[in-house]
Formats: sequence, C-alpha cells, structure tokens
Amino acid sequence: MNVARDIITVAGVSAGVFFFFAGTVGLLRFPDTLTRLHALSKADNLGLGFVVLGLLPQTGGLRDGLKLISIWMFVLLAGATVSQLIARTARQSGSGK
Amino acid sequence: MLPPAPALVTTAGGFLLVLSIVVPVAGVLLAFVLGERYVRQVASTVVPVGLAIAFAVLVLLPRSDGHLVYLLGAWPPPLGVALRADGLSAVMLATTAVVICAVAIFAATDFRPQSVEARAPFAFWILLLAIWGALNTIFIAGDLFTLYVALELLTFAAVPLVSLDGRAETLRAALRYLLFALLGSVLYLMGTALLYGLYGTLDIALLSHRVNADSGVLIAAALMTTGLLAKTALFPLHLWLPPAHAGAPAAASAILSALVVKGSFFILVRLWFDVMPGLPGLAAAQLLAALGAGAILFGSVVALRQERLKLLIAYSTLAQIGYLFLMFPLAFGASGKLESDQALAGGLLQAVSHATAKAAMFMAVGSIYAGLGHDRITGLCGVARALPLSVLAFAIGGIALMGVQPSGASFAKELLLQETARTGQWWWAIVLQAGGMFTTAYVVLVLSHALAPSDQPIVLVGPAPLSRDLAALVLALCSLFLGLLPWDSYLPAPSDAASKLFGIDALSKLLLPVLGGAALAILLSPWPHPLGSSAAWKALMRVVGPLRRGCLRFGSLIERGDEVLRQWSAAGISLLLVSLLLAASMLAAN
Amino acid sequence: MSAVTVFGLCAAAAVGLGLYGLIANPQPLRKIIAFNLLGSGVFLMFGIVGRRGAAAGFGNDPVPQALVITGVVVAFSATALAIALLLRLFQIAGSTTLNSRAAASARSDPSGH
Amino acid sequence: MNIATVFEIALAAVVLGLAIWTIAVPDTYSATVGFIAYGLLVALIWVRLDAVDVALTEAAIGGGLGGVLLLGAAARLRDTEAMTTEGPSLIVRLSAAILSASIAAALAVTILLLPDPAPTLAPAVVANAGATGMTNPVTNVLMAFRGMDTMLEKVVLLLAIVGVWSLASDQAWGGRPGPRHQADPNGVLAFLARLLPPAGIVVGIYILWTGADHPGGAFQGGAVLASMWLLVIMAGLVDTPPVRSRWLRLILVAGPGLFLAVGLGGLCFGSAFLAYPVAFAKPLILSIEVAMLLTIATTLGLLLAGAPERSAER
Repeated sequence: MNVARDIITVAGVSAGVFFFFAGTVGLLRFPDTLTRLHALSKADNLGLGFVVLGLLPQTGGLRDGLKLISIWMFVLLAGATVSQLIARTARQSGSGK
Repeated sequence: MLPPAPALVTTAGGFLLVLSIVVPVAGVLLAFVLGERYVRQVASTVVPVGLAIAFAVLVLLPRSDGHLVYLLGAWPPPLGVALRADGLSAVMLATTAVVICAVAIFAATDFRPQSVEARAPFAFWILLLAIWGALNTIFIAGDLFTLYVALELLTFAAVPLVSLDGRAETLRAALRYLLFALLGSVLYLMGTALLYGLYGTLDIALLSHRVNADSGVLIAAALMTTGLLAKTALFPLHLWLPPAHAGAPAAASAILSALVVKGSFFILVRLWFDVMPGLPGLAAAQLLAALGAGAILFGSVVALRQERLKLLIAYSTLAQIGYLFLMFPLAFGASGKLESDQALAGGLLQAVSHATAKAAMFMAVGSIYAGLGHDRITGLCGVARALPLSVLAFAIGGIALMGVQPSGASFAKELLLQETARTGQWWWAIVLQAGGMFTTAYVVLVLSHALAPSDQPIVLVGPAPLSRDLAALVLALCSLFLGLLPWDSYLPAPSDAASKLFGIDALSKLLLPVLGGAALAILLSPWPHPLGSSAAWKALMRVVGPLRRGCLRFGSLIERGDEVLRQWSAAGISLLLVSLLLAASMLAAN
Repeated sequence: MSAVTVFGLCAAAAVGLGLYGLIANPQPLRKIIAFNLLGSGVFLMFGIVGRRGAAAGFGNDPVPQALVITGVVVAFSATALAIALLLRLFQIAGSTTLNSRAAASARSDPSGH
Repeated sequence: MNIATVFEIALAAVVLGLAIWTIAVPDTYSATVGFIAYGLLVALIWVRLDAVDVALTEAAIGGGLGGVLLLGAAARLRDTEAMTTEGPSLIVRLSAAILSASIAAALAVTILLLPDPAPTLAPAVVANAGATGMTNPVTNVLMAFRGMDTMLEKVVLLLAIVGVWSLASDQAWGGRPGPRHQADPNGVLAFLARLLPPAGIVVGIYILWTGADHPGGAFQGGAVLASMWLLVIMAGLVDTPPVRSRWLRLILVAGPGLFLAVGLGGLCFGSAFLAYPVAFAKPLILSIEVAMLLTIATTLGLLLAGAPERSAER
C-alpha cells in the first residue's frame, strides 16, 4: 500500500516538475507577452495540480488533503485573473512584447 | 552602574520604570484617537505626569541602592525582558523630561491646532510624545533587542519631524536621514544576532557576565558601534545631520539636536561600559576619540562659515557630538583595562549640558527666525534690542556650552581634563581645550552680530510670545547651573569637584577659551562684521590680514572636504571603513 | 555541509550585496530595495542562530524566530515610510535624487534665498 | 552529500543569483521583480531552517506586501529612470564592493565559528509554556515572554502611519489616502475581488486561531486580511477611508491599546506589567491578538495606500 502511494507521489510530482520546467523555459524563450503568459499559466495550473495530486496520498487525513486542494484552487483563481489582466494591459498598450 | 550580580528580582519602586514608558506611549495612542482638536491637550496632560515620574525615579534611586529593576511580565531574563535604571538612566530620564517640557511650552504657540491646518500640530505632538517614550525605553531597557525596537521607534518619530513643513529640501533631508539611520540599525541588529548566537541571551546584565574577548564578540561590537555612530552622526557619518536639523521647525530641531542623537549615544555607552565593559580596548577607544576630534574640527570650522544661523547651530551640534566621544579613551587605564568611571561621568554630564543648552539655543534661534523672518547672521544687527529675551537665552545657552563656571559643561570638562592628566593622554587635553575655544568662537560670532547696533529699526514680521522666550531662557539657565547639582549620588563624580569651580584659577581657565574663541571667530568667519568700518577693526585687519586670508582658505578647504564626505557614497564607504577599522583595532588589542 | 553552513554563507553574502547596493546604487528606490535585501540577510543570521540552537523538540530556537517576526514588521514599516517620503519628494521636486548639490543646481536660484 | 543538501545548495545558489541580479540589473522595475522572487524563495529557506512562523511572515509581509509596495513605487517612478543616471564613479564602486565583501567575509567566518553546542532558550520556552496555555512557542515568546517588544513594535507601526500621513499636503489632510482606483465593475478584477475576500478572511482568521498552537498568528493573519482589503480597494469596490474617521483611528490603536490596558491590569491587580493571570492567560492573549489582527490588517493596508491625497468628499 505504501509503495503504491509512493509511486503515485513520485509520478505526480515528477509530472508537476516537468510542467513547471516547460513553463519556465517558455517564459524565458517565447517571443511576446501573450505566448509567455500562455506558457506560464500552463505551468502554474497543470504543474501545481500534478504536484498537489502527487502529495495527496501522503497527507494524514481529509483536512490536510482539503487544504492542499484549496491551495490549488486559490492559485488557479488568482492565476487566471492575473493572466487575464496582464493580457488585457498588454493588448491595450499595444506593446505585446 | 549595573549591579555586580545580575539582579533578577523587581525592586520596590520598579513600577515607576514601567510608567515612564507607558505614560508617553499611552499619550501617543490617546492623541491619535482623539485627533487634531485634542492632541495638544493630551500632550499638556502627559508632559507634567511624565516629568513627575522622572523626578520620582531621581528621588527613589539613591534610596534603593542606586538601582531600580523591573521584570516585565515577572519573567526573569534571559527568557523575559528586564527594565533597569541606574544613575545614568535616572539623569538622562530627568534631562529628557525637562527638555521635552520646555519644548512643549515653546511649541504650544507654534503648533496650535486650527481647523484649516491641522496636519502639522497633529503629527508634531504625537511624534514628540513618541520620542519621549522611545528615549525613556532606551534609557532603562535591559535587553539589546528591546533597545533595537526603541531605537527604531526613535527613528520613526524623528524622521517625520524633519519633513514637517513639507518642502522638497526637508523631504530630501528626511529621506537621507531615514535611509542612513536604517543602515545603522541594521548593523546594530547584526551584532545583536551574533551576540545571541554566542551567549544565548540579550540581557545586558547577563551578557556582561558571560562575554569574553572572543573574535565573534569583537566583530559584533564593531558592527553595533558603527551602527550607533551612524545614528549619532559622528563625523564622518554625519551626512544627514546638518540638513535635517537645520530644516526642521525650531521646536523639532531642538528635540532632534538635544535628545535624539543622545539616544543612540546612550546605547553606545551601555555597550562599551555595561554589556562588554572595556572589552573593545583602548585602540578602538582612541579611534572613536579621533573621529570625535575630527568632528570638532570639521563641525566647528564649517559652523563658523555658515551664513544661516540654524545651519550654524546644526554644525555646532556636530562638533559637540564629537566632544562626547573624547571620554572613551580617558576611561581606560594604562593597562588597557576599563578603569575610571569619572570619564564616563564627564561624558554623560557633557551630554546633559549639551542637551539643555542646545535645545535652548535652537529655541532662541527659532524665536529670532520667527521674529525677523530670516536667520542670516549678517542681518542680525539690532536684534538684541528687538528681541532681547531671545538673544539673552541664546547667549546664556552659549555661555553654558562653552564651559563658563558653574555650567555643566565646565564641570564635565574639568572631570575629563583630570582624567587626561591621570592617564597621561595629554593630546586629548589639547582637543578638549580646542573644542571649548571653538564653541566660544561661534557663540562670540553670533553675539557680536546680534549685539551690534543697527542703523535702521528692525521690523518684526512675526509675533514673539513671551512663553517661548521664557522656555528657552529657563532651559539655558538650567544648563548654566548644572554644575551646582549634587551629581555624586547618580554619577561616579567626586563631590568636591563642584566646589573647585570658583576661584582665581577658574577665572584663568575661563579667559583662555574666550580669548582663543574670539580670535578663531575673527580668523575663520568669512562674513563682514557690522563694525567692519570702524577704525579699530581696520587696524586689527591690517595686522592679522594675511593670517586671516590663510585661515579662510583653510576653512574653505575644510568646507569642501565636508561636502565630499557628505556625499551618500562617500559616507557609505566611510561607514564600512569605520566598522572594519574598529573591528581590526579591537581584534589587535585582544 | 549542513543547512546551517549553506544558508549561513548565503546570509553573509546577502548582507554584503545589500551593503554594496545601498552604497553604490544612485536611485533611492534601489537603495530601499538594497536595504530590504540587507535586512533579510540579517534576519537569516537570526535564523541560523536559532537553527543551531534547536533543542527540546523544536527545530529552531523560538526566541530568535520571534525577534525576526518583530524585525520583519519593523523593516516593512520602514520601507513604507521611505517609499512615502520618496513619492512625496518626487511629487514636489520632480526628481528623486538624494544629492542635495545636484538638486540645488537644478533649481534656478541666483540670489541664494 | 544527501539529496537534502543538494537541494539546499541549489536553493541558496538561486537565492544568491536573484540577490545579485536585484542589485546589479540597471532597470529598477526588473530589480523590484527580482526582489519579490528573492523574498518568496527566502521563505523556502526559512522552511528549511524549521522556522515556519517566520516563513509565513516573510512570504506574507516581506515578499508579498513589501513587493506590492515596491512595485507600486517603481511604477510611479518609472519616468525618473532616465533622469537619475549619475552613478558613482568606478573607484567608489570598487571600494564599496571590496569593503562590503570584507564585511560579508567577517560575518561568514563569525557565523561558521559560533560555539558548539549552541546556547538556546528553547528548553526555557518549553518549561514555561504552561503559564499561557498555548503550545506555539513563537506566539508564547511574542505575546508573553517578550510582550514589551511586541507592544512597542505595534507603536512603531502606528508611528509609520503618522509619518506617512504627515506627508500629506495641508489641503488633503483628513482625506482619503492614495489614488482612487477605477476598474470595470463587471471586469475580471472586480469579479475576483468579490469572490476571493470571503475565503481570504476565513483564511486570515484561521491563521490567527491556529497560531495559538501551530505556526501562524496575528502578523501572518493580518497580512492576509490586509491583502484582501487591498484587492477590494484596487478593484474599485470600496474606497480607502478618510484618515479623519474616528472609527479608523480606533481600529488603528486597538491592538497596542488593548495590549497596554491588559499590561496595566497586570500592574495593578496581577503580579507585574504584562503578566497574565494563569487562569485567563489564553483568553486574554487571544483577545489581544484579535485586536492586533484588526490593527495590523488596517495598518498594513494603509501603509500601502500612502499619504492622504484626496478630500473625503470626492
């Protein structure tokens, strides 16, 4: 049972790390604001989601699990809003870069 | 000073220490809530209560063996925080209370809350009470981190006072002051962290029993000393002081110059004499005194070259701060150990004299500024007739400061001179005498302009309320008669020293600085004197003309050097250099 | 190499960088940022000290932790006050230089008063 | 070398890299962003040092609100970038670098040579924890053993407010701090500002409540509440209160005021100033913390808003 939990954790966190890494590369390498934003929000949402998913089997109880999930939900909410605001500002100022 | 064994019990009367912090702090909170209309009433209620508490401490202290201790929350150190008062604390508490009281009377007419301009009075009275609370905490806190919080409290209260009138120059001065003071407090905090790591306590009494000459302790001491020097504005770390003290409103300048710089100085004294008694060593003490001598030279020469009276006083504060640091090497014996408390008494007494006299002088200048609408030295002719009380207060404050008997300054100088003779450090005797002469020089300079007759009558642009002049005058008289007080129950000063203040040799001791000071004033001040057209003056100029030109050139050189040193980056580099030099000399001595 | 060593060196380096930035960066805002960097280095020093004093079931001595929490709040209020001063200075003078001579020469003030 | 050490070295390297970038990058805005990232990673260092209370504070106040403050200033000062380029000369920079490096080296050596075993007060804190009825040692130190520091530090916060307010022009005195934020009432920011605060307030209060026994407390909770308040202000849903408001003033002194009152109660009826009677210690401390939570949240929010700029009517 423990082994199964650990396997899920390793897999989940590794997937999360992959998305974070890809998102960071995208943030640094992509040419303009909108594409960078795209890379970043993918990393945030998916990466953190996988990390949380991976950590869930390790939590002691329902309370801690709910806390983890709510952290992810908050980040999703904030990330989505901020990305939208940045994108709008970028489009309005016409810089796009 | 502190008891030989750490006193871990609250003494009777210790609650007075709590009250001396709580009363001003409660005043701050109350004034903030009640708002603009009642802020002055709150202050005028708190000030007498605080004064009474300070004097109660003064009365109670000799009866309880010279120490008051209070354990906050009844938690004994090292876990808890203790408040401790000794003679030094009691003297500083009382001085602060007296000066705050005088400034409050002085400011009562300036910072009258009106419906239209409520901002400045609101801020001023709250900040005044906050400075009081912070200083009282500094004087009695027994814990290095509590001292840090109090130091920050002091800075946060002092900075907005500088920029109270909201002009760009004062904002710039306030920002420079804030940033440099923050740099200083971070250095202090660094030393605190190291000391906690070394000994697991920040309690002063406990530390004094645990410290030994470890390299870590010395580095901590060097960092803390430098941080406190930056906050005290010892040359060459004085970049913030002249614009800040000269730009603030008169009442605020008096507080800043008289009291605020003494807060960090007091912590420095605690550090060197109580936390690690004598550990920093004679070499580092010589370095401090050398910086003090530099401060006397630069501060005095630049002061004599200022056209504006407030800047002159601000630079003279710089010189007087330097004077305070001359006590450090004199406290060490020939063996390099801390021996004498008499030097400490002299230094503290000097701080008290300066606090009272300088506050009086700033207040007098504030009255003159308000009356004339300017404070240019060359425009002072006839002001003695128009504003006699203000000029009198300035004169008495100046006379007290230059060490005329029986002022506190003369007593302090006497104590320090005895120590130079005892320890054989004759060079500091020269600096002490020179410092007295320079002080005389700028007092004589200002008075000679103020007392000169004017061809046209002076038009006063502002009111000159009697209460303001009286506050300044009383404070100046306090400073003048400080030498007659029974200091021996609070400071380790010989009780018979005061009686030596009068007599034939006292007169000769007085004559030397006065004559020297007058000569310095003539040689170093570039401003034309109102009597410059008289025949006697012209004859004098023919004799000393070449010498005066040389001195003026020297003066302008010093002024330019001061300008360079007051650049931000130069001051920052000096700060780092001072800390490294202090660390090196401390490490070499141990 | 333990955590104490690694982060101890890191704290000392942050202090050095903060000192340098505070002295050498000309813009006041950069000085304020450098001050924060310097402060965080000093707080980390407290953290190292506390970590070394781990005992009685705590991984970190609680007393330095409490000191740091107090210090962080004080540093934040210092930053806020400094920034308020800076913004007000900019609003009034139109520049943020701390160099009073540069500011004085920028003002056209031939008579001196 | 185990995996934890590798992680720590990597963390320290990234933090140092960000610190260097913050100091060296020419553009102030970039430096600010670098500093915020630095602050968040420093919070991770605090977690590695087993100081979760500090990590929360550092992330919330040092990195979060401090970052907002610096970013706001950097945005408003962006136009001055071009004007202030007179940097110090190379010699000055070089000597500053050498001197700073020597101080850092001295510090590093001192830290590495600290005595072993290290002195600690942790056992003393544990031994006296019973007097307060709380098990979070940091809260115990802050509220009981070193209560004086905490109270004075609340006064420091209040003075910062007085200092910031004192920078207002005389006309704007008594008015509302900061610029009026205008945002699309149906926009995404307003949506977030309606959605998030209820949850955020719960989180803030939870952090305070759990602070009695677990990492957390009034500072951290107050920072969360302050950020919720700022979010609502930025979305234009509410305006900053006029500084003349009596209610605002009362909230701003509630924390230190109650602290002082309880302390004086101890002086008059108990064993000492700031001593809590054992039976009531926990409720007393918690009520002080509730007052402090309100005060801290309001103070932090107002410090970010700045000096009064507009009269209360508009």
